[in-house]
Amino acid sequence: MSSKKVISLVLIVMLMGMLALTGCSGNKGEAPNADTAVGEVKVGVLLPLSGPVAPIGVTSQRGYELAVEEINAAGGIKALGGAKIKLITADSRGDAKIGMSEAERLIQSDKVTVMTGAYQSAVTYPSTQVAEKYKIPYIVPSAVKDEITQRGFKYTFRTCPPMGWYTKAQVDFAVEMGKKTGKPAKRVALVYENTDWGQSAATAWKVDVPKAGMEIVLDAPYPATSSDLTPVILKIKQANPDFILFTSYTSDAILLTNGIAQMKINSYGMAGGGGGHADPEYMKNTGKNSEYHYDLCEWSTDVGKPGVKETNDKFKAKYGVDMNGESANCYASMYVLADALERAGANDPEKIREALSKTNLSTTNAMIMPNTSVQFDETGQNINASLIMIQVRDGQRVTVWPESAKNPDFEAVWPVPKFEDRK
Amino acid sequence: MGTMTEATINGLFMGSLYGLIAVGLSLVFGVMKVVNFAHGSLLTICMYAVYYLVMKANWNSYLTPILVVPLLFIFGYVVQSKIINPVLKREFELGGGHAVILLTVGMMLVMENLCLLFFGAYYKVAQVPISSLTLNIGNIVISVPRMIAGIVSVILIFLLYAFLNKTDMGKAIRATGQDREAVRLMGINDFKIYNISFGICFIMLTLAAALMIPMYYVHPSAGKIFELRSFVIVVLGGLGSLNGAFLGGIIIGLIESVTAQFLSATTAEFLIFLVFILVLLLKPNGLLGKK
Amino acid sequence: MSLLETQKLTIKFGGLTAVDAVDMSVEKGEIVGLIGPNGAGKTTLFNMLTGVYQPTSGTIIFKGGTLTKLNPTKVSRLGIGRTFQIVKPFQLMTVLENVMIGSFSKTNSMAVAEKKALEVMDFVGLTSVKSIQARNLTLAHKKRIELARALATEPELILLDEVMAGLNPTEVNEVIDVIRKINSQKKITIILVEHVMQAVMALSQRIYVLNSGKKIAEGVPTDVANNPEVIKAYLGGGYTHAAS
Amino acid sequence: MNEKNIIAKLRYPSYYIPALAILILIFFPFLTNNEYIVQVGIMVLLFAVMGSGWNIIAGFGGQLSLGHAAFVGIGAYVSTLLFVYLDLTPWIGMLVGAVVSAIFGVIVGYPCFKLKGAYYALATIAYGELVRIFIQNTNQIGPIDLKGAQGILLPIKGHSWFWFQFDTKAPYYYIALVMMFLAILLCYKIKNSKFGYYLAAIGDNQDAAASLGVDSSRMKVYAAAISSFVMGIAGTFYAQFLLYIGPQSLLVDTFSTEIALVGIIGGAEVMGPIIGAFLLTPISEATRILLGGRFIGVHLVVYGAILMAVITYAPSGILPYLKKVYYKFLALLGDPQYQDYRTIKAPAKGLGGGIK
Repeated sequence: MSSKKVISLVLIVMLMGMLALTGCSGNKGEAPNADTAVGEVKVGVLLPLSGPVAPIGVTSQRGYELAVEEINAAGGIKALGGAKIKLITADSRGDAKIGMSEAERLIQSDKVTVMTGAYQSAVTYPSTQVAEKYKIPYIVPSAVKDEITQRGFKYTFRTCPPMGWYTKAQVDFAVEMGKKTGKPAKRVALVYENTDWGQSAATAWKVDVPKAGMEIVLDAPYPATSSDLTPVILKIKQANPDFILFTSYTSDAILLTNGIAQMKINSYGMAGGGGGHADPEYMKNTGKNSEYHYDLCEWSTDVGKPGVKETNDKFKAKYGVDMNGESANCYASMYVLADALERAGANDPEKIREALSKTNLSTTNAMIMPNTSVQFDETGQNINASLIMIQVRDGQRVTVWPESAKNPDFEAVWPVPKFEDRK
Repeated sequence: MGTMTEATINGLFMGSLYGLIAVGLSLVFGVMKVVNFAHGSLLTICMYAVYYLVMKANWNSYLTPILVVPLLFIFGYVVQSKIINPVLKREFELGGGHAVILLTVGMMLVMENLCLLFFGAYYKVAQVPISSLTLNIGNIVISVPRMIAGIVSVILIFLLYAFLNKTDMGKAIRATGQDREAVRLMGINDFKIYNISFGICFIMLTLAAALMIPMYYVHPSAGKIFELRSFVIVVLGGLGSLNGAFLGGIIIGLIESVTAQFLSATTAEFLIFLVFILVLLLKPNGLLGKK
Repeated sequence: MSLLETQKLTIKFGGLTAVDAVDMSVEKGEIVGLIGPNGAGKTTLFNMLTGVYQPTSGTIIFKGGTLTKLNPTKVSRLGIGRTFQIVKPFQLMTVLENVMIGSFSKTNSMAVAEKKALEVMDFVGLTSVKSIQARNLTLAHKKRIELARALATEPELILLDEVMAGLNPTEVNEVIDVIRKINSQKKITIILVEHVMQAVMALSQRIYVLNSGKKIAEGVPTDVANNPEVIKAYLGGGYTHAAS
Repeated sequence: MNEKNIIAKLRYPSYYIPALAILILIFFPFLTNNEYIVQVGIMVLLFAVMGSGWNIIAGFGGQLSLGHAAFVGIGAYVSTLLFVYLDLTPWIGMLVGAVVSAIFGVIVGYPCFKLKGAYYALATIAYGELVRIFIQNTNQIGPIDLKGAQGILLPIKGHSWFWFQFDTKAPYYYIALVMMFLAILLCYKIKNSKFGYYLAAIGDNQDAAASLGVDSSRMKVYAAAISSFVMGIAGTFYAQFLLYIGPQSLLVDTFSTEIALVGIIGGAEVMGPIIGAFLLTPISEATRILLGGRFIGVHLVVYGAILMAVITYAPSGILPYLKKVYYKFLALLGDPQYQDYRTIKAPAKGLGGGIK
């Protein structure tokens, strides 16, 4: 066969492929990303809906869904004539390159006027850059990487605290408990998965822990997809720490917690930092083993704020599980957006950005979060974002710290009872 | 010192479990010279089968093989005869190649993602009473399900070894691995032997799954984590060699456990692949493999 | 000086001595037969001559230089071609492409290689199937492809490993003609391993007989056929029996 | 052929259809206002380039590599580090990255090539994983900040050809298009040369090839160097296009598998990976758009099923079948040269016709 024929053949296939693509794109009009559909605000949602982090992606999506349902049922965005918010969800597969490509598609093909997501920092970091390029506001409700708001971006708004605040709060908590009970933690173990998230937590811990006068006795990164975490558990046992800090995804958090209980490794306390430790799957799969575990997170069902119980009941009725930090973050961020849309008075990315940057929200259901208001600084960081420490008590996540948000029925147990002494 | 002992014991137990998982891969390679890239996803399927029997029907995990083994043996038999054999036949005719490897890559993609579709991306852990049982000797703590898994794995590998060496069927399987043509001249249907071997691979995986369920989570990609280990193990021990798979399993289990103890779990992961590539380059037939 | 000479050529696999101190020499232009019962070490000897196996001891001298320690690629480049007992054509290539791989050993040009390949194919009678994939051809054709491929490398010596096994009598006669033609027209020296005795006897000028790795006889065909040791090696059946 | 002749021949479908296709390819960015569509086009072209690079070693040479993402990654990391630290234009970084990638290809390739079949495939998985684990856990090499698992976000240096950064997708598209045509040309030259024939011989039967004087190791090393050079080029483009590189997306085994699938499903001919990319990338995008979020992982089920079907029923890839259909189509359109194909039965097959 001559090369000419082969080339011609290939070209025809390309032609058909390209035409098919052009055909399925649908939106080919000149319209900019504004007022594409009257009475509808399209919000692009980027989440990891497949791959190992998919459970958290699904949880997050539920948070968005519930908020949008409520907002729409309450008459939509009144300033836009009762426009309904419409979520357009895209799957990042937890992969940065797909996340970027999907952000591109949401903006270009689906003409969303505002974006939100993408749970993982590794996906949020590059995908916010896409949004910045197209001047589409991007609300980040749960990605904690510090650098996300340190790039001088104008269109990125983060409602949750950055990583640095988490690690600092964990250390502050330990110091405070030590003072309160006279049993200060001196020896700290750092246990974290070795991707982006765990590594940035470790970097911050290594600054905060020594600063608080504690000693790092163990620095144990591990691959998130390990078949056996017993070696890590044995290392913890050998290091004999007073306080163990975790940054884990769901699967590894389960294996670690069960393993530690089985090996009966006792310490004053163990604290996760959201992620796997905050996943309902984690509680379901560790049972009694996670009792007395601490977890630093954004939210809990017993946060002493109005609306929390009602919202959680609604959530539980709909999905069969309690809300968690991720779903609450996403839920609240939709109310922040709704507020901005009301003030923007137009479904236009530039005006929405404008309104978001002037946010000073202290009402609506956005306040199910422990913070008292939402305000963004010039980098787009919510300066009032706050964190709570929960402790698992009788299989429930109970807020024990800080004083302002704590559940009045419970006191933090520090040091936690030895495994041998538990029933 | 205590932790060192614990790490070694854990390495040995995990190692024999790895060996049990890898032994099916090695058997399939030994008999039909095919590296099965779907091995991990087959394990995932077995794990789901065991998990649902434990959670929905309240079976004891260690009893599930009674029902699951025959079912999955038949499944393996059918997959081999209907899907793999036609391609294998062509590969034999043309003299070696990649077709079957790629076929198993396709199977892996299909099965792993079908699990995702049907069972969702959730982690499932069967917390049964035995899960948190431990044995204390001095200050050494041994997890009971792990110990059971380790010891039973050794027994099962030994039983498979005995089966292949003592029974007529076993001898036929080994003979097929050595010389397909000769076996066919003796009136044995070589492709039937392949079906049975693949079925046996499934039996071993099901048994491994039953041992793992009390201590490990199920997830669509759970098997994949063990699959990469299995590749390393069978190459280390010698592709096609059963005692090699066992030895390889123990070595990898120990490397993993002890390196993670002294250095870090990430170094252990790196080291495992380094050992893998070194063995491939320096001794591709493995430690116990035949030329 | 002989074209090819082996001195005390020996190879051991583990405890087994597959070829034991074999001396042989082949003169330029000869056709030499190599016979012996199954497992006598004939193919192993070929594999040593072509660099597939390295001898445990002994030397191979080709055109005055030693071949020991060379790999098959280098041996081929020195001018020794071969065919395989179990045919190994390039299954997914056409016949022409198969033969071109051989002719590329002396040229880098596509056009020259193709011309050369077509010539050789004409010589061995493959022209009619030149555009067919090797995998779709009969055994007789595949054996000829191997012959043509080896010829296309323009060797001085060619080792034929059972090129007639499995062929019917008509095909055998055709191959005998081709081999004669190769020897007479192209002046290529030939060593052939063959079980088809009538062919060996008809073609060979001299014959070596191996049994259990040892050389047990050598000489002209009639002498060898009547050698009592050879007859014993073939269980007293003579060559007519072995030819079956 | 003179100009007049070409124009005269354009009345035949076998000439005007490809001409039309080339025109559409060239003007594609102007046919849609949707940059996302152009982006998909770019990804198609990029996969075509990567598939072609993979094809040189795996398709032509029969050495199944399942770790080719490592070479893309090395090209991307080298050019990015040069770009970030030395302000070197990616155009030069691209060449440096490709050369480093080629050197790496030779270093890992040379010992691996002694392995046959499945062993080689396993070794490629192993070095792919080693590169990933190494980069993922290395934050710093001397003064160079590798950023480990975090990945590197490329700084935006302004929109210019010098910095390989543009505010629209069209320039990326044209660079990728040129890259694809160069890759096709390279593969065509290789395929129709002694080198290409030798590679096919090695892939088919290494012992037989050796008996004909083919130096397998040397040929494979050449092929590995060329193949990883192409991957390195693609890697630089990838980095500049997405402005982000990280071990979790660039060096994972699924990326390697995707690259290999493009070549396998298309077929081991020059145009195989091109067809593969034009088929598979849109499938991936379409399933994600149509089903994404609802039926997770569906596209991989589809990929796997296609792969299994191709291996079972069309081991030479889909290209020969498409050719048959295309020629029939040309015959129906009345092209005199193709009238024979009205009744053709078996697809044409030739040198190294695919998976064995």
